Parts: sequence; C-alpha cells; structure tokens
Amino acid sequence: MKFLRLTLLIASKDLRSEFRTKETLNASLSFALAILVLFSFAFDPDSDMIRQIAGGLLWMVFAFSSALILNRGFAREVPNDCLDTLIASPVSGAQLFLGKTVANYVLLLLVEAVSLPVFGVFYNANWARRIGLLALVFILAAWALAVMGTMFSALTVNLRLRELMLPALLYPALVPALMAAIQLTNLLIAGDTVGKEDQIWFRLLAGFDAIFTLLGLALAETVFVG
Amino acid sequence: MRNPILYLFAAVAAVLLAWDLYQVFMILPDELNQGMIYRIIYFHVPAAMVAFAAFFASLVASAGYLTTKEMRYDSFSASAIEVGFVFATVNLVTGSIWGRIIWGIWWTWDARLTSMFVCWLLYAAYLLLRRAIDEPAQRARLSAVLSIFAFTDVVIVWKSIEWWRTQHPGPVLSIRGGGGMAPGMQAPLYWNALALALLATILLVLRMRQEAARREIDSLRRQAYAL
Amino acid sequence: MAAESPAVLLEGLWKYFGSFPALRDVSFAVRPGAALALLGRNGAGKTTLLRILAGLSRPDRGKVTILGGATRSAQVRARIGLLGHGIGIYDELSALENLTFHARLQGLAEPARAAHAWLERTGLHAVRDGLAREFSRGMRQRLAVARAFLHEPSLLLLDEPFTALDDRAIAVLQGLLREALDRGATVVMSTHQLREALELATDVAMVQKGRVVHCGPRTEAMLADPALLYRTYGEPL
Amino acid sequence: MDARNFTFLFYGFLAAWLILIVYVVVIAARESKLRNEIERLRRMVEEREAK
Repeated sequence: MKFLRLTLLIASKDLRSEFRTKETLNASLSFALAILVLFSFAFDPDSDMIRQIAGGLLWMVFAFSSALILNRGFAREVPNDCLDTLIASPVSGAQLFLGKTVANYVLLLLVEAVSLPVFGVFYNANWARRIGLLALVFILAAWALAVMGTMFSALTVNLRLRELMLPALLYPALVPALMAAIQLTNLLIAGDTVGKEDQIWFRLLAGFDAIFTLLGLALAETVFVG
Repeated sequence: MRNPILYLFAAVAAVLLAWDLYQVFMILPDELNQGMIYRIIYFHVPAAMVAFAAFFASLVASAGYLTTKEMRYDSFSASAIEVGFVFATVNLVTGSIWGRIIWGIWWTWDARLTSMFVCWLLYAAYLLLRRAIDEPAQRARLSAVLSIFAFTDVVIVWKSIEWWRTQHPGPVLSIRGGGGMAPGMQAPLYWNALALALLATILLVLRMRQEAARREIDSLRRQAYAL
Repeated sequence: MAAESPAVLLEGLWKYFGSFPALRDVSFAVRPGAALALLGRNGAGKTTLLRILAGLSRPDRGKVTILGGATRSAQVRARIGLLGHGIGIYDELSALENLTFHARLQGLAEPARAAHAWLERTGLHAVRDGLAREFSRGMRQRLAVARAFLHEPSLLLLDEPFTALDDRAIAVLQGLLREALDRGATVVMSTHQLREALELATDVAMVQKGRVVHCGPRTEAMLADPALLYRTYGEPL
Repeated sequence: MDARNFTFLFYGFLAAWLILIVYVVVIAARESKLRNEIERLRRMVEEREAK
C-alpha cells in the first residue's frame, strides 16, 4: 500500500504539471492528427484499404507521437536537478519508475482516445464493431509503450543526445509489441474475430507487458543510482 | 596478437574451416530440392549460433557488472556484443542471399526475419548508446541494463519459428528436435560453428584489449585535466 | 555523549570514474549535532562525496553509515535533507504545490499544514499560489531552502549552499541551519564561501585530489584567516 | 537455375567473409587510433607534470 502511495504521488505530480501547461499533450495530439490527415491524402481510403492499413497507420501515429510524451517524462526532472532530489527522497527507484510509467500511460491513453474517433471520421471506418477487444488491445499496447518508453527515457535522461538516443533505442525494442498491436487492430477494426491462430498476438502483448514491467521494476534502482 | 594461445586458436580455426570447406564443397552431395545453394547453411546457421552465444555471454557479463561493478565485465560485455553484431550481420546477409534463390525475394517480413532484424537493430542501438556516454561507470551501468533488455528479443528470435508459421524453415537440427537434416550433413555444420566460435573468440580478445586501451585513455584524460 | 554513534561514518571509501579514482580511501566520522564544512578546490571530490552521502551514487569500495543505517535505506532517506546545485523545484507547479508534494514525498502526517507553515517561515506565503517559474531568483532559492528543510531532517547535505543565494536567502538559510543545529541535526556542507561556512561550522575537512587531508574541529585561527587551511596544504586559492 | 545457384552461393560465402574482413580492418584501424591517442595523452600528462 505504501509502495502505491508514493507511486501515485509521483504520477499525480507529473500529470498535474502536464495538465497545467498541456505543452506535451498538445504537441503530441497535433502531431498525431497531422499524420492522420496527411495519410488520408496519401491514400484514397476505401474500405478495402482501411482493412489493410488501419492497424499500421494507427500504431505508427501512436508510436511517433508518444515519443514526445515519453521524452518529456524524465526531461521534466532535469532543469532544476529535480531528479536528484527525488532519488535522494524516500521514494524508491521502482516507485519512481512505476509512477512515471503510470503518468505516461495516462497521457498515451488520452492521445489514443482522441485519435481513434478522428481516424474513424477521416477514413470512414466503423471501428466500434468490436470495441471491447479493441480497447483491450489499446490498453495492453499502450502499457507496453509506456513501460518501455519510461525505462529508456530514464536510461537516456542524462545523455547529451537524449532526443536522438531515445527513438534509436525505443523503436526496435517496441517492434514485437507494435507488431502484435497492428495485427490485432487490423483484425478488430475489420470486424473479424480473433481466431486461434491470432491468439499468439494477445499472448505476445501480455507477455511483453509482464516481462518488461518486471525488468523495469527490478532494474530501476540500478538505472537511477550511479 | 602476441599471445601464443591466440595463434593456436587461429591455427585450429583455419584448419577447421579449410577442412569444412573441403567437406562441404567436395564431399557432400547437392540437396534434393535446393541444389547447391543449401551449402550457405554452413555459414548462415553457425553465424547465428555464434551471435546468440555472444549476446548471451554479454547478458551474463552485464548481470556480473551490475552486481560487482568490475569494469572487466563491462569490457567483456561490450566486446561480445560488437563481435556478436558482426556475426548477426553475416547471418542476415547470407540469409538474404539464400532467400533470393529459394523464395525468389531478398527479404520477407515473417516473424523469424523480422525478429532477427530487430535484434540486429537493438544491438546496433547498444553500440550507439555506448558512444553517447562519456563517463565510463555510467556507460557501463546503462549499457548493462540495455544488454539485459535487448536479450529478450534473442529469445523471441529463437522461439519465433515455433510460435508463428513462418516462411523460414522450422528447426532442422536434431539437437532442437528437428529432423530436417541428414546426420551426415549436420556434422560439418557443428564443426563450422566451432571454427567460427574460435574466430569470434580471437576477435573478442582483440576487442577486449582495445577496451583496456580505452580505459587507459579515460584515466589519462582525467589525469591530464585534473593536474 | 562519547558512546553516541556518529551521524556520518565513512570507512575506506573509494569511488572511481572509469579507472580514475575520484575518492581515495576517504574515512571520517561526523558526530551528531556537528556542522562539517568540506573545503577544497573544484574537482577535489566534494560533490562526489556529498552525492554518496545523499544516496545518489554508490561507492566502489568502503562503507558508509548514516544515522546508524545504510545509504539508500528508506529510513535513512526520510531523514536527510538535500540542497544541491539545482534547487529541486518544479517550475510548472505553484509554491504551495511544490512544498505539499515534497511534504507528501517525505511522508509527513499533515503535508498541507507543513507546506503552509514553511511558506510562512520563508516569507513566501503571500505568493503561495504563484508558479515557481514566475518567481524571482531569490524567491526560488528560498522555496528550495524550505523544500530541503520542511521534513526537519536529521542530516542536512548542502552542496555549495551559499553560492547561488541572494542576501535574503542566505539570511534565511543561516537562520534555519542554526535552528537545525540547535535541535540536534547534523550538517555536512561543501563550500567556497569560506566566511559564511566557517562561522557556522564546528568541524572542517579539507579534500584534495580525492583524499581527505585534514579533518578536525574548526579553530578560532581559521575564522580569523579563512584561507589558512588552503595555505597549510599548499593549495593556492 | 543451377548456374545462378552457384553464383549466389559464391556471393553468399564472399559476403560472409567480406563482412568478417571488414570488421578485422575496422579493429586494426581502431587499434592504431587508440595507440596514438594514448601517446598523445601520455605526452600531455608528462608535460603538465613537468610544469
């Protein structure tokens, strides 16, 4: 319980300062919307096309627009050496990591919640047919993005080339999760059922979330304390 | 290259490779469906084995570094990943050339190929990360963490042919319960793997000496500027 | 009093950056209630030492005991106050939010009340709802001081505390430090502002190229001639 | 088919060895760079110590 108290304290602090300025959220959202608009010009979105590209398009949008949010998560702590203050305070590395992950997760879910209906409008896609499972995919895959992104932004926070290193590390590491999310989103937006053959993607997503959450919690202290 | 053991390793590797090439080209018959191109397997698969062994060694050394903070482990880990990365490149390139003949395409995005490519990218990112950090202890610590994260993808590559239906063939070696390859054809593959492993060890030792030189440079630099 | 265990005990501490030893075999003890001033040139290892005490960095060899416990243990971290080079204040949050956050972080029973009380004490109560980034430099520094002191830490770790402060903030900090010492807290500070530091200090340690070359009580002679120690150890100021 | 088969087999082995050789060259080049750097720094340390 005490573990969660400090975790949530960190998360709520981050969310409070983000919602005060909404800098990152606005940037990320407008970036996501811009890509969605651009792609609708690039392709002539008929229903067949949507079936093929929906998942890929949506997850590209999320992956790229999330980099802004993930980068900011720890960059927020840099200016006044706030990170040192946090590490020296009673909050443990794992709590700090999890708190940051939760804050990033909330922001990512927000971006997804706005982008998905917009996608539906721009591309004439009836995406709500299998909304339950689709929501599950989004919830699982956004956590994958948040957990991996938070870990790698913690790794790169003190580097000279922070903004360049994060994508170089993050995107390859995210490929398994993104692949799973893309496959499932394609199926579900097309209104298909998830057959036995495609169960593997759900297992991959869940496994990815579990393994990297545990690894992150276990290694956070090492990453923060030199 | 002054170490006599290294010379011995090099000699053994050279003899093994020569004998293997002789076996593969002169003794073994063409494969029934593939003709002679299948012989590329004698480089393709051992290269992957060596790369994965190197990545695994780096995983162990990284855990070792994080528990002991001994810079030796970091040197080993970085060297192993660089050598492993080279062999992973060999694996990808030979695979691609093989695929051009067998599948008619250079590349296909099936689970095996994709995960291997991702693996290659991840370890490339590891090498990039090391260059971006100046402070040796910080570099060692953060790259050890990344090495541990990256290894999960090696497991995915390993298991991908079982988890997904891929264009890439399933297990063919009898040690993994596959039965696709005649025993006579398997033996040279293992010998070649041994030869490449010896070669990798030589490269690893050379590379580790350079890491030692780098450490000396770091300390000389600190000395020079602290005076 | 003699049986009391030291507030800070360092035994054979080594810290390497690569193969460069930033701290070499550092050992000393600080008794509870003492104020230790760490002196030495830039790059001598003062900051590295303070970072180890604060649990931001681990030594490669040697043992650190703080307030009877290990660094990084939750009990110890709840009892230290850190004021480093950066002020540790969030610019997008108001003064009140900043202090309330830190009070919660430190596990205080009544975070809001503590925050209000400390805003009062540092003369910031009138601007409590203003965002930290809108504050003047001096106000931000006073806020940082309040942040470091609000959980009444038993050990205060200050890295160059007087360097960035304006006169009013220095007065506030000195007052708070005296008060903390009076209630029995221990202070370890690194500094270049010799006069301010020596007036407060009960003990002095001199760090030179990663070694502690002198550690002992502060004497009247030092107060009269702040550069004395530097000259004794052959380091031009 | 078989001629192309053979050519590609040749390419495959060539590529594999080429990658390894390039790596050896990279290592060798780095070796001399590191040695020069050490020399340079040693001289610098000596000079500064002499002062």
